[in-house]
Amino acid sequence: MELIKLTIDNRTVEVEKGTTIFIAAKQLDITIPTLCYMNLKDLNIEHKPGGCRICVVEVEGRRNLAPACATECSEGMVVKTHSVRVLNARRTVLELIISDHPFDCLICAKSGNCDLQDMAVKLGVRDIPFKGEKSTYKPDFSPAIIRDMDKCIMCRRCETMCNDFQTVGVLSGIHRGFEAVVAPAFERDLDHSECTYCGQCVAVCPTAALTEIDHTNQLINDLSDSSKTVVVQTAPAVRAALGEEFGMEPGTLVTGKMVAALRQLGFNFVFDTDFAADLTIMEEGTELLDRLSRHLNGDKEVRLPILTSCCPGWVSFFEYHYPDLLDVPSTARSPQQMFGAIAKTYFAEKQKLNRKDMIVVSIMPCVAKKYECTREEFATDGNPDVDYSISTRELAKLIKSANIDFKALPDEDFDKPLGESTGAAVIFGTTGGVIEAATRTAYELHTGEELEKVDFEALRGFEGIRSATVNFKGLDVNIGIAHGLGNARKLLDDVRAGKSEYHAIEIMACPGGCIGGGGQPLHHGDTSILKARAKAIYAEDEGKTLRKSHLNPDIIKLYDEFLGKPGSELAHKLLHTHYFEKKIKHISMD
Amino acid sequence: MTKIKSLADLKKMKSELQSQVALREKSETPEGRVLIRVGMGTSGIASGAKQIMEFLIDELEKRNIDAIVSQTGDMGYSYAEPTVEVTLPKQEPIVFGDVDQKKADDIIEKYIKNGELLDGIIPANYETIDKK
Amino acid sequence: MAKYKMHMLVCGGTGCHASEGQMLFENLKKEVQDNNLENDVQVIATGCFGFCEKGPIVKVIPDNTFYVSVEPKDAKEIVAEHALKGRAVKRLLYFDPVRKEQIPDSKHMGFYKKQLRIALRNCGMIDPENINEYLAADGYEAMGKVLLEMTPEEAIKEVMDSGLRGRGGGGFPTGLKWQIASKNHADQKYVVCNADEGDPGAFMDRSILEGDPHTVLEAMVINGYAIGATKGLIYIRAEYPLAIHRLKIAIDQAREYGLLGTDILGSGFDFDVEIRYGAGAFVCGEETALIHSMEGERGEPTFKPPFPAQSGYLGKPTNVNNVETYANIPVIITKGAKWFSSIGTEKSKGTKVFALAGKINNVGLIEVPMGITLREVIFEIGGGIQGGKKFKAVQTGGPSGGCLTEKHLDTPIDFDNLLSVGSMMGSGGMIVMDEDDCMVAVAKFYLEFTVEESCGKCSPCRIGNKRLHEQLDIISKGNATEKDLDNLRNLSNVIKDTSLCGLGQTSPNPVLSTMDNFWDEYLAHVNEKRCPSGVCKDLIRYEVIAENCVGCTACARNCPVNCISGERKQLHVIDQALCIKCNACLEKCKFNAIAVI
Amino acid sequence: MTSVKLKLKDSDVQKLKEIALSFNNEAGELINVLHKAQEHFGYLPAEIQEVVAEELNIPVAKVYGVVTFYSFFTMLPRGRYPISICTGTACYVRGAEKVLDEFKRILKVPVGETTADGKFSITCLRCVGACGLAPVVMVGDKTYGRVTTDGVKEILKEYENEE
Repeated sequence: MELIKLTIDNRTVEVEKGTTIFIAAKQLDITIPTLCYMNLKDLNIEHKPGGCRICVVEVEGRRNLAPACATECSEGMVVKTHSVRVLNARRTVLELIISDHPFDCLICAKSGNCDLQDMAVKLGVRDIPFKGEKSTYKPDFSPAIIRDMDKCIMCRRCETMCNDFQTVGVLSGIHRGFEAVVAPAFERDLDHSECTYCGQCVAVCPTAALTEIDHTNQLINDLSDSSKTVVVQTAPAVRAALGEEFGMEPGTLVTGKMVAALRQLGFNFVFDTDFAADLTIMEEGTELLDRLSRHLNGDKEVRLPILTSCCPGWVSFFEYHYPDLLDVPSTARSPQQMFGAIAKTYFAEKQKLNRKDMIVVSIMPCVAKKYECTREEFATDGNPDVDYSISTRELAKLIKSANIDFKALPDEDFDKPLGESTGAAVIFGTTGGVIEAATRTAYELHTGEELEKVDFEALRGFEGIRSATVNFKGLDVNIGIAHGLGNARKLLDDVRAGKSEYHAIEIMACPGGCIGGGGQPLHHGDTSILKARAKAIYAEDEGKTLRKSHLNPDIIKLYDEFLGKPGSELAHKLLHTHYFEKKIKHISMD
Repeated sequence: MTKIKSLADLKKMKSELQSQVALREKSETPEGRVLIRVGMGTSGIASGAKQIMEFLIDELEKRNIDAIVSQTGDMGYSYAEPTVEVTLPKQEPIVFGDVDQKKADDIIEKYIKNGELLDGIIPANYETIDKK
Repeated sequence: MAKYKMHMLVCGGTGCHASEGQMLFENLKKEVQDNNLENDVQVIATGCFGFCEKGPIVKVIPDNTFYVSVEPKDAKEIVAEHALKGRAVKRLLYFDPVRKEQIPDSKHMGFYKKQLRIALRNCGMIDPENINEYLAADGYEAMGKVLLEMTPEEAIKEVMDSGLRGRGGGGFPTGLKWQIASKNHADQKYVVCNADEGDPGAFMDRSILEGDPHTVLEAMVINGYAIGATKGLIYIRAEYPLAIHRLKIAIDQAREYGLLGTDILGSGFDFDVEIRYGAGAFVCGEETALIHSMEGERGEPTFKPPFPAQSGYLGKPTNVNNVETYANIPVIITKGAKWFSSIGTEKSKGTKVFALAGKINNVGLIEVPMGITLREVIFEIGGGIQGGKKFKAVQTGGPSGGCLTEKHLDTPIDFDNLLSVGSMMGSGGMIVMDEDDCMVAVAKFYLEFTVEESCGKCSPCRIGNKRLHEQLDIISKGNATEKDLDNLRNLSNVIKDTSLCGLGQTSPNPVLSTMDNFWDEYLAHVNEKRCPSGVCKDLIRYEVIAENCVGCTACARNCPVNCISGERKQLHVIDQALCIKCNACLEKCKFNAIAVI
Repeated sequence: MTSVKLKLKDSDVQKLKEIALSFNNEAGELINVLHKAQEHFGYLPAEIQEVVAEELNIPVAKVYGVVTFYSFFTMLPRGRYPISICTGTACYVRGAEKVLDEFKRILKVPVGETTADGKFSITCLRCVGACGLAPVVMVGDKTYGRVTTDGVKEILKEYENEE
């Protein structure tokens, strides 16, 4: 390893050859401002287009300023990150960017959480000397994501996430010069594209060019309507991240406070998606065992591996790109939808409620869940099983606007019966969790023996693609895990080519699984936050007395009282689904 | 077409082809070369100027003399056709009249090679075509 | 083989092609045949002679008779008179507007006198569609010498010693570039010829490809051998159909002769060439953008390093040179680095091709030794300003260059001198302007180009140039203040200082150089709300000069918006509210009765 | 970018497939494929881009990104007599702008668009290299040099009776 010595702002620093000025400065605790650079270390994504030019620094002997994010250090280099020349250039460039940006900060969705706004404050911009044309585009309201390209600053982070990380390829830079912007093909709306609504573009957007559809106003209306019974379910990953919005350390679990806050907000029942996660394991685990045993018995009809189907971004992805493999994923609905279906049948009956008088809301770390709620197959007579979904970020905003002192809230418990869950359900929130939960149950159901060690360390971690073999008492089950759709694509291509050795694969669209979802508090490029959330999730699992889904007493009761057994006719009707080929073929817009 | 397989092949081919463009190359740098113009007006052609021009071109090449032979219109000496104007490097042009093959041969051997003057030089009050 | 006594060279470049050069060529051939002269007279379509102002051109060899503005119907007379009777067709000879006389041959034309043609040596000399003519003109000899008698290191050294610098704009030493690429080891390397000439007003690369395509191929083989690449790509503008056509013919012929392909000349070295098409993006002249474009991507540049020599086309070491640079290579090899470096100035060796255009008498393509002065180029080669007007400025370096003035006329032209006076060599566009050109409008024109051609990747270029253009527009409308000029200068400097690629790093040059050299003109627009050259529409008005108007009605009849009223033989009046300042009245008035105020 | 709707016939799709195949369906050949497609169809509407994307196995957004980046590619059909006015520097200083304005005024269409009858379209291009003839106008493949504002009418007259 070759070391290089250089001077930054009159201080010497030694770095590895190949290190950029930006990183080297970090070693000296000098943060060079930037609007486009993004380094998602754990995901092997370093986005450094060198486009915003905010990070320019002065390098002695160089004719023009150098972008710190893209310039490699060299021996004896003398760098000034805050000289007058740099400050003037940086501020002028920022003024230029703002001169092509709306001035509606007061009512902007990202106000207070906007990189551009922060930068304007930091560099003390008070006046924009350049009055001129501003780019304007037609806003795009899809079921999950709003694109307001007037606010795009061409950092191109979304493009990197959509193309390089997710390989969804919906977003591309289009046109050139002042007209250049990021858009789907033919500037069609996202719902006319192959967008999976994974929301990773939203998660990295520095401004409000990409935001989620906001459902908080609708929620406030419904909560204040006394004729409605409003039921809420909270996804496992939310509790591991919500605290961040209130200044708590990443990785702080706030399950109890979250429940308390939801109650204060006026929900009639505060339930847990974790309950439905346990239910998912029952259905999906049964399906896995069924397919596996048919396969072992030589049934040529059955297709393996079985793929998890909890993640709506992932479901859309294979509906668009792998229509030939529609019979491969599990038919089990996602926990959100299982919850909705049970809430509006089993629970409604118990409460003697008409489903039309019920509002089922989900709190999700996800924006694709917003879209999932709107899928036609998840409704009865036009009444959706889950009325709508709000993101972790929206919930935080709601709590703040209700003037609730979140940090001071006492811990409270979920309501029963749809609030009971096991540790297996909690880990749904992180990559590898669903398959670990399934393994715990499938093992015991298959072998009839109790699992001594429930922690499958081999299935955990942050690698994009992981695999492990679990021995089911003589039967080796090969398990694959992928998070990020680009990684999923690799596994899927193998399945398509008939080369896959796996029996079961878990796929999550977002980095780290749901903890890194598009609806979570923004990580601003710091992937260590995702790891902290994952740690919190496993801690919650460990703290539970029950850690296997089939031991959840309320699940057992649900089958006894209502569904019969996993895979029953009623279970199929309420808890399973089917998939559609979605490939867009030569559509023409009017 | 056959492939050129070696540098020698290439050079051979070049020497064969060179005559095609040699005239153009020479004309680019007339300085230092012998310039010869043959009067090719109607009467010149009638009195055999074309044959004289061909003879000069062939013979100059055979005798390795770096010259540019071009044709020009009537030089105005119809009494002495065919006429040939020779300009040696850095010298004034001289016009020869009644040039036949024998005289053409003399022009090359005596005047061009050795600067010897011959009979039949048209007096110096000529005009070259440029000045006409 | 026929031994021709006379060669008729017809310019077959795009410029002359456009003005019926093709038909002229065919007519000449037919006339020669009809007069049974096919064994005496050879008619050849060559590349560009450079004297585009007066195309189509026919040059008759050996007497170098230079016919200009020849029409297809003139073929008969040329053959009958010149080929048969040896008499030049005087009416077609070039008339020198300065000397006021007809010039009998090219050797006496001021346009050619100070030129030195190295890169253009074969343009206008040989038939570009016939490889034999190229071979006859020493073609592929340099390649043979390199492949069989030199090591790659020796070839690089020769180029390095010659002092040749990239002719595409940057002026990076070519030999050094080759050396860097040669030192990066890889299983595959590439040699790329940049023929995506995008400078409006520069067309030397096109002319070379049209007039002498083999020289580029030959140089690319040499380049490939020197750096260890076996594949060559030519990235050429799709808007150059004739150049593409001739290049394709050249490639086919070279392959047939085995001068491209495997085991070239028995050297054991393999090399072949493919053509890639540009699609109309100026920024693709930047080498990283060009490479992305060849890979089927948007032509957006990326930050260097990594340089293409490290990671270029498909991630492999790639050497990119422009057409004119390549055209110098075979001559450097045959005549030697010493010969080449004896031409030019201390740090800029050899010659440079310029596309001379604008308000100048002899528009065309010229090649001159480095170190020649702007005055020599404009007033001797270019024949001075059109219509006897006064010289005002010369813009070099294309849209990224600067406007130079009277005081720079005696500056010897080379890379460094042009930079030091606030302009640049660029690819060699040279646009001459006269007293009628407004410098604010000129700067605005160039910015309009940059705004249109910016790729949009980096903020200063994407937004900054747009703002520069808007500011200039405000100035040209008389709505700016002196403080705006300060902002304009600061913004220009910041764009230069912070942009990602050469496009943005140079795009403010026209603004800065016009501000430096024509500050008074800016002040006039800003303070007096006046356009001294009478160009900026919002600051001028057309008025009828009462004492000159005879009431001929010509102006009123020609006014497209009918804003001029007046009875016959009465004074006419322009309605300022309706006038669109189209200049039609002024052009039509025979009595000098319309004035721009 | 506005687009004109085009229903692709099976034979059109077949043609596009052939074009893509002739470049081995390689993604890196996108620009070459688009050149060929535009040569054949005259323009590149959304439907064509979608087929190209599918054949080269790349996102259609990327194809659109490339098409809109390069000025040579067009999503609108050009007129039967496409008029291109050179606005290169040499032509500019010799009055190209006035010529352009005259074309716009007479044909009543802005740059980049086609007259209602589909006869003429106006585009600007940068330098055809005929700077000696500046200002230069091209109609189809025919070049007109030293065009004046008066000359504009003359040029259009040539096409008056053509269909």
